[in-house]
Amino acid sequence: MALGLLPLVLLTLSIFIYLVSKMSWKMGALLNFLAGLFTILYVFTLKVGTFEKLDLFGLNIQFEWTNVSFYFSFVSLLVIVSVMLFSTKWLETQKYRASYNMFLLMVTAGSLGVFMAADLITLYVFWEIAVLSSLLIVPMEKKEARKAVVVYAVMSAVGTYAFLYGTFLAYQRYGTLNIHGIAQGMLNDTSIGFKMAVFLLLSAAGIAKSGIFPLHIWLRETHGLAPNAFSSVLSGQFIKLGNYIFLLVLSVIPSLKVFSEVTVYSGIPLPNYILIALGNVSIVIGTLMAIKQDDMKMLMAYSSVANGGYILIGIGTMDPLGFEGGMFHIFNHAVASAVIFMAFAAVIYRTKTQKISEMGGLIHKMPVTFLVYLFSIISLAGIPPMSGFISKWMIYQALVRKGMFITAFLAFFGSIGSFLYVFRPLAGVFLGQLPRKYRDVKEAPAVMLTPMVLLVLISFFLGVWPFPILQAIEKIRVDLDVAPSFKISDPENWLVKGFAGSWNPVLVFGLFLVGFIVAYILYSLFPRPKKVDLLAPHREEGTPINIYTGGEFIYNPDLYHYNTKFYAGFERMYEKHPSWEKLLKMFGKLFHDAGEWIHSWFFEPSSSAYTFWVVVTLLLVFWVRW
Amino acid sequence: MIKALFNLVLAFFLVLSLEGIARKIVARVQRRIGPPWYQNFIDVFKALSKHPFSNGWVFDFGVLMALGGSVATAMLMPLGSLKWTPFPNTDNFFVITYLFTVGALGMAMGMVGSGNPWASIGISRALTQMLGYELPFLVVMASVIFNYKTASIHQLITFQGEKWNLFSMPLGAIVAFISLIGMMGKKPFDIAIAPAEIASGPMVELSGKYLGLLQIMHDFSLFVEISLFVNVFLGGGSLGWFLVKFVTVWVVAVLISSVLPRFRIEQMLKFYWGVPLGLAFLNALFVVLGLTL
Amino acid sequence: MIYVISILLAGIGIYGLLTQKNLFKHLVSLTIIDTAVNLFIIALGYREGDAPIYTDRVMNFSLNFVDPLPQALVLTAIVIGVGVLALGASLLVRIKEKHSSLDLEEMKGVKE
Amino acid sequence: MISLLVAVPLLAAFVSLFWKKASDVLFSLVALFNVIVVLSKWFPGVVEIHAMGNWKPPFGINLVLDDASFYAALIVNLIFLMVSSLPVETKKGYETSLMLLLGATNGFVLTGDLFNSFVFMEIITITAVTTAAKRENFYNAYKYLILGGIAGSFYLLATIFAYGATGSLNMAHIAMVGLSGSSLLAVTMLYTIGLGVEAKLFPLNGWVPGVYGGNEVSPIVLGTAVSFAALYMLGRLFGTVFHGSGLNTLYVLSLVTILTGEMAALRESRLLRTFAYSSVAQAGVVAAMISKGTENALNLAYFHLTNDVIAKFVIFLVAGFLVYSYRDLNGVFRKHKLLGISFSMATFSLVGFPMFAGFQSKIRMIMEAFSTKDFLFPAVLLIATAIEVGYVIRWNVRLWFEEETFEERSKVPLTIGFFSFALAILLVVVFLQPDVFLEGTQKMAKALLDTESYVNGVFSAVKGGM
Repeated sequence: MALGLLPLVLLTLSIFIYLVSKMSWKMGALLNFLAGLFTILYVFTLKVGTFEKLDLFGLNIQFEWTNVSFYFSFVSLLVIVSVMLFSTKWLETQKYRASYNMFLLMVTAGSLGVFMAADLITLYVFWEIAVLSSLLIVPMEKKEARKAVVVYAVMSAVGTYAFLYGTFLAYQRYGTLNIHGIAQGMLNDTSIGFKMAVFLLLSAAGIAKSGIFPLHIWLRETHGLAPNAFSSVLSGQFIKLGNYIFLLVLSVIPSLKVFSEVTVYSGIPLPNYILIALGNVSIVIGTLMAIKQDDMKMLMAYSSVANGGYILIGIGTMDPLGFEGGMFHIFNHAVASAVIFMAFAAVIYRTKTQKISEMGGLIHKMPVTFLVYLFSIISLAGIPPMSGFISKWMIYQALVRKGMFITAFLAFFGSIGSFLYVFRPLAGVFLGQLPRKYRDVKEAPAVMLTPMVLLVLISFFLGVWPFPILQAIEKIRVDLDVAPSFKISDPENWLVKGFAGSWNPVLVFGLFLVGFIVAYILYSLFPRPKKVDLLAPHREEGTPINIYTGGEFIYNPDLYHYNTKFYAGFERMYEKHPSWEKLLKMFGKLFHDAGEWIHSWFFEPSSSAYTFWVVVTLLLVFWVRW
Repeated sequence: MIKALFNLVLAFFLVLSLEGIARKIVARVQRRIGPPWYQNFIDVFKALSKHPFSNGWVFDFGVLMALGGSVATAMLMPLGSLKWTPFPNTDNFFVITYLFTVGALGMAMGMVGSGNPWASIGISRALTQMLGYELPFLVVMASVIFNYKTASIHQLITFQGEKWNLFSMPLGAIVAFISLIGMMGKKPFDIAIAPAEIASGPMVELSGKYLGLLQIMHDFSLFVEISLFVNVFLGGGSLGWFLVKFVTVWVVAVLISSVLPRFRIEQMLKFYWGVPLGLAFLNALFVVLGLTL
Repeated sequence: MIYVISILLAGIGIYGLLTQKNLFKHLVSLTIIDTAVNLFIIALGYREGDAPIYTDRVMNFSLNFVDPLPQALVLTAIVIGVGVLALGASLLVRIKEKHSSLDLEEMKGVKE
Repeated sequence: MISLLVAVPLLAAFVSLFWKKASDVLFSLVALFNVIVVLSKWFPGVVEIHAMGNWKPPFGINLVLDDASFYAALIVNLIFLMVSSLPVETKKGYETSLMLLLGATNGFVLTGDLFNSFVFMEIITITAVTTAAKRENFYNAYKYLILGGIAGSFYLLATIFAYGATGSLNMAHIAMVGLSGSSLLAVTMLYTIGLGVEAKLFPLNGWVPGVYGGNEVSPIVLGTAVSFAALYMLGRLFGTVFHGSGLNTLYVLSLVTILTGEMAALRESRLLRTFAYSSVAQAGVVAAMISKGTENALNLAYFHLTNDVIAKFVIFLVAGFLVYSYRDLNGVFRKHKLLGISFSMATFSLVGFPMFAGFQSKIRMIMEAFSTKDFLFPAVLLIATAIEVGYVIRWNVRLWFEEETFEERSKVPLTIGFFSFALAILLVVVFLQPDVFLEGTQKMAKALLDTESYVNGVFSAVKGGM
C-alpha cells in the first residue's frame, strides 16, 4: 500500500502546502523541501519488485517498483530536491509563490507516479498530472512565456495523445494495459506493421517530452522563458519522463526480439533505427541552434535537445554499452543541466537579464557560481574527470562497435559542438570585462549555492568513482535482459570496460592530480606575477585597464568585451538554414486558418447561408444513403 | 609511473628541439638562414624567468588547468609498443582524445579570462577549428577501431604489426594527417593565433612565465597529437624507430605548412567538411565492407 | 397534385431564404415553407371518401375516410408557425432599430 | 404527477406575465418544485406514464418517465434550479421565457409522442430565441430563429412521415410496429436534420457562437440543459424508437462536428464564443458515441455529456460574469481567485486532464471505441483534444497571468461563486468516484436501448393521474 500512496500523499500534501504558502511562502518552500527530502529517503526503503493494485477512481491502477523506477525516481528527486532548496531563497523574486510550491510538488508526485506505474493508463494519469502542473508553472514569470506555454501544451498533447492511442491500440489487441503484458503480447504477435504502429505511437510521448526532433521546438521557448529555477526541473528532470518512455518502448518491450525480422544494420531493427535517426537529427539541430543563441537559457534548452538525442541513441542501440551509456547520461545530463540552469537562475537573480550579450566578467563578483557552472559544463561536454565523460564514452564505444559511422559522426559533431556552445556563456557571462551596471552585484546567497555545489560534487565523485551508479544501471540491464552477461564495471580493478579497451577513472583522475601538481610546481618556481586589475575602471572613474589594446586607452570596459555573435564565422555558414520552427508555426497557422475558414463559411454568415447548409446536408445525406 | 615521467621528459626535449628545427626548415624554404635549433629552449627559459602580469585568478587557474591537462594526457601516451606504454589499461583512444580537451578548455578559459577581446576571438576561432578537424579524424578513428575491435592504442599498435594502417587504409591515413595539421595549428590552419589579424589571439595577454608555461603545454599537445598519429597509422617498433617516425611526420607536416597561406575560418570548415570528411566516410565504408588493403 | 404544390412551395421558400438579402423576406420565406409542410400534411391525410366523422355508416374501419389526425396536427403547427412569425417580426423591429436596416448589405455593426 | 413538471412552469410563466414583480421568486419556486418532483421519482426503474385525458396508449398523448427520461429531467431541472437562483440582474425580464423554456424542455424530455415533441421543440426554439435576444443580441437570435424554424419544419416532416408509415405518433407504438425500408431511411434522415440544429451537429450549428456569445444567460441555459435534452432525444429516437438505424450518418456528421468545432474554437478570440465552439465539439463527441448504438457507448456518451454540462455550466457562468463586468479580461482572475480556480478546473475537465471528471469519460469513451474496433473516432477525439489543450491553456494563461489593466473589482454575487466552485469540486469528486454518475447513466443507457420494456411499459403502465 505504501508504494502507491506515495504520489497520492504528495498530491494531497501539495494542496496543504499551497495553504501554508499562502500564509508564509518561506514556510511553504521549506516544507516542500522537507517533503522532497523525505521522499528521496523513502525511495531508498522501497523494495524492488513490490507490486500493488489499487482500485481508485474507477480505474484499476497498478504500481510496480523496479530498479528502473528506483533509478529514475532517484535522479528526478535529486534534481527536484535541489531546486526546492534553491527555491527557498529564489522564490522571493516570484509573484505566484504559493502556486509555485504547490505545482512543484505536484510535478514531483506526477513524475514519481509515472516511474512506478505498472500499466500504461496509470502512467498516463500521472503523466498528465505532471504535465499539467508544469504547464501552470511555466507562464508564471515572463511575459513571453505565455505564448510559449501554448506551444508547449500542444506539442506535449500531440505526443501524449499519440501515446494514448497507441496504448489503447495495444490494449485492444493484447487485452491488457500492463506493460509486461503488452511486451509479452508483442513478442507473440506476428503482424509487424501493427507492432511498429504501437511502438511509434508510444514513443511519440517520449519524442515530444524529451524534445526529439520533429517535436523539439517547444524546448527553446519553454525552457528559456519558464521561471528560472523551474527551468532546472524542466531540463533536468522533466525531459527524463520522455527518456523513461523510450526506455519502456525500447527495452522493457524487448525491441530487439519483437522486431527481429526487420533488422536493418548491425542487429538493430528498423523502429530503433527510426528513433536513432531522430536522435541524430536532434543532436545536429540542438547543437547548431545552441551555438547561435544569445539567450543563455535558450542555449541550454537546445543543448537539452542535443543531449536528449544522445540518450535516445544510446538506449536505441540496445547494446549493453550503449544502453548503460544512455542510462548514465540521463543522470549526467540531469545533474549538469540542473546545475547550469540554477547557476543561470542565480545570475539572473542578481543581474535581471538572461542575454549573454548584456553580461560579462561576473566571475569577479560570483566566483562560486562560475565554478559550479564550469564543472557542470565540463560534465556536459563530456570531458574527464566529470561523470559526463563516462556516459559519452560508453555511447561512443557502442556506436563504434556497431559500426554505425554516420550516427557516430553526428554524435561526435554534437560532442565537439557542445564545447562551442557551453563555452559561449562561460566567456560571455562569466569571463571578460564586467559591465559598469553590474559593479555592485554580489555572489548568490548561500542557500542557492548549496544545492549547486552538492550536485557538482556528486557529479565529480561519480566521474572518479562511477561504480555505484554503474552497478545500479547494470542491475537494470540484467533485469531487462540486455546482454546480461556483459560486464562493464569492474570495481575490483577500478576499471570501466568497453568492448575492447578499458580505462581506469581513478587513474585518470590521479594523472590529473599529477598534471596539476607538476603544473603548479612549475608555476610556483618562477617569479610571482603582478596583478592586472580588470576592475580598475569600476573602482575609480577614468582609470584605463592595463591590457593590450593596440595603443588605445580603454576607459569603458563595457565596450571591450567580446560576447555577441561569438562564433560569427561559423554562424554565418548556416544563418539561412530552413527553420523547423517556422514550418511548425505554419502548421499551426494552417489550423488557425482552417478555423477561420470554418468560421466564415459555417458560423459567421447570415441565415441564408445556414439554410444553404441545411439543404446541402439534406441532399448530401439523401444522396449518400439512398 | 616512471614511463609516464619519461614521456614528459621526452616530450619536452623532443618537441622543443623539433620546433626549433621546424623554424630552421621554414626559414630555408623561404630562403632565410633562420634561428639555431635550440632557439626555442632559449625562448622558453627566457619567458619563464621574466616577471609576468596576471589578469586575475581565473587566468592563473586556466594556465594551470591547460598545463595539467596536457601533462596528464602526455603521460598516458604509448610510444610505439606495449613496452613503452605507461598505463596499458587506460590507453583508450577516446579517453586520450577527451582528456586532451581539458588542456584546450583550460587554455580557452584562462585566455578569455584575461579580459582581452582578441583572446576571445582567438578562442572562438580555435573552437570552431576544432569542429573542423576533429570530425574527419574521429570518423577515421572510428573506422580503425571498428576494424580492429579495440580502442586501446597499444592493441592497435600490435594489430598492425605486419602492415601499417598507412598502407591498409591509405585514405584514412591521409585524412588523419590532414586533421593532424589542423590539430597542430600549423598553416594553413593557424587561424586561431593569426598574429597579423588578431594580435596572436589567445596569446595576446601572455607574459613571462605564463607564455613559457603555455609554450610547454603546446609542446605536450604536439607530442600527444603526433604520437597518436604515429601509433595508429605507422605501426609499432622500438623506441628509436618510433622517434624516427615521429620526426618524419613532424618534418612533413612542417614542410607542407611552410608553403601554404592561411585559411579563413569558414574556408577551413568547408575544406574539412568537404573532401577529408568524404574520404573518411569512404574509408569507413571500405572497412565495413571488409575492403581494407 | 397537392404534393407537387407543397414541394413547389417549399422550394420557393428555400429559394427565398437562399437568395434574398432582406431579413423580412427570410421570415416570409420561412412562413412559406411552413405552409408547404402544412399543406403536405393535410394532403397526406386525405383520402377520397367521407369526412372524418364517426357515424353509424362508417363503423367499419376498412372504409375510406379522411384521416382526421393530420388536420388536428396542422392546426397546432399553424399556431406554432404564427408564434415563430410573431417572434421573428418583433425581433426584426429591434434589428431595424439597432442596425438601422433590414438589408443584409446595409446593416451596421453586424460584421465582427 | 409527471405532468406537473410541464404544467407548473407553463402556468407560472402565464402568471408571471401579470405579476412581474414576483416573477423571479416564482421562477425559483417553480424550479425548486420541479426538482423536488423529479427527485421524488428517483430512478423509477419501471416505465411510468401519464396519459393525457386518460387516453390509453397508443392513443392520445402520454408523458413517459423511465430511467432515461428521469435522468435527463433531473439534469435539466437541477440546472434550471441553479439558473433560477442566480442573481436577479442576470435574468431580469427573462423569467417568463426561462419558465416557458423549463416547461418545454421538460415536456420535450418526457413526452412519448412525436408530434408533441415537435411542439415542445418549437417552444424551446421560441423561448431560446427570446433568451438569446438579451443584451440586444437580436440579429444572432433572429438567425437562430430562422434556422430553428427550418429545423422545425424538417422535424415536423419527419414526424408526419413516421405517422404516414405507421399510422401512429406514439413513440412506443412506432417502436413496436417498426419502420422499414425507405420510410425508415427518410424518417431517420429528416430527424437527423431536425434534431441536428438543436444538437449542434455540423453544419447545422451556425447559430451556436452567435447565440452563446451574445449574453450571459443563453449559454448557461442553452449550452447545458437544452443541449442535454436535445442529445437525450437523439438517443431516445435513434436508440429506442428506430432501433439504432440511421446512425452512420450521425456518426460521420458528428466526427466532422468535432473537428470543425475545435478548429473554430482555436481561432476564436472571444471568451464566450470560444467555449461555444467547444460546446459544439463536445456535442459532436456525444453524438458520435450515441451513434455507436451500444449500451456501453450510450452510457459513456451521457456520462461525458453530464461532465461536459457541468464543466460548461461553470465555464459559461464565470465567463458570462467576467465578460460583462470587465472591459479587459487580461489577468482578471487575479482579482477573482475562486472564480478563476473553478474556471480552470472546469476547463481542465473539458480537456480531460486527470483529477477531473472529463478524464474519466474521455478515457472510457476511447476504450469503448477501441473495443468496438473503431479506430477513427478515438483518433479524431484525440486530435480534437490536442487542439482543445491549445486554446484552454491559452485562455487560462491569459486570464491568470496576463498583465491586468486597472479596473475596479466588481463584486461577485454569492451564488455565482458558490455554484462555480461547488460544481468544480463536483468534477473532482466525479474523477475520484466516477460511479456517482456512471450508475445513473448506466440505467439511462439501458432504458434507452431496451425498446421492449419501454413498449411494454408504455402500454401496460398504470396510468398515473394528476
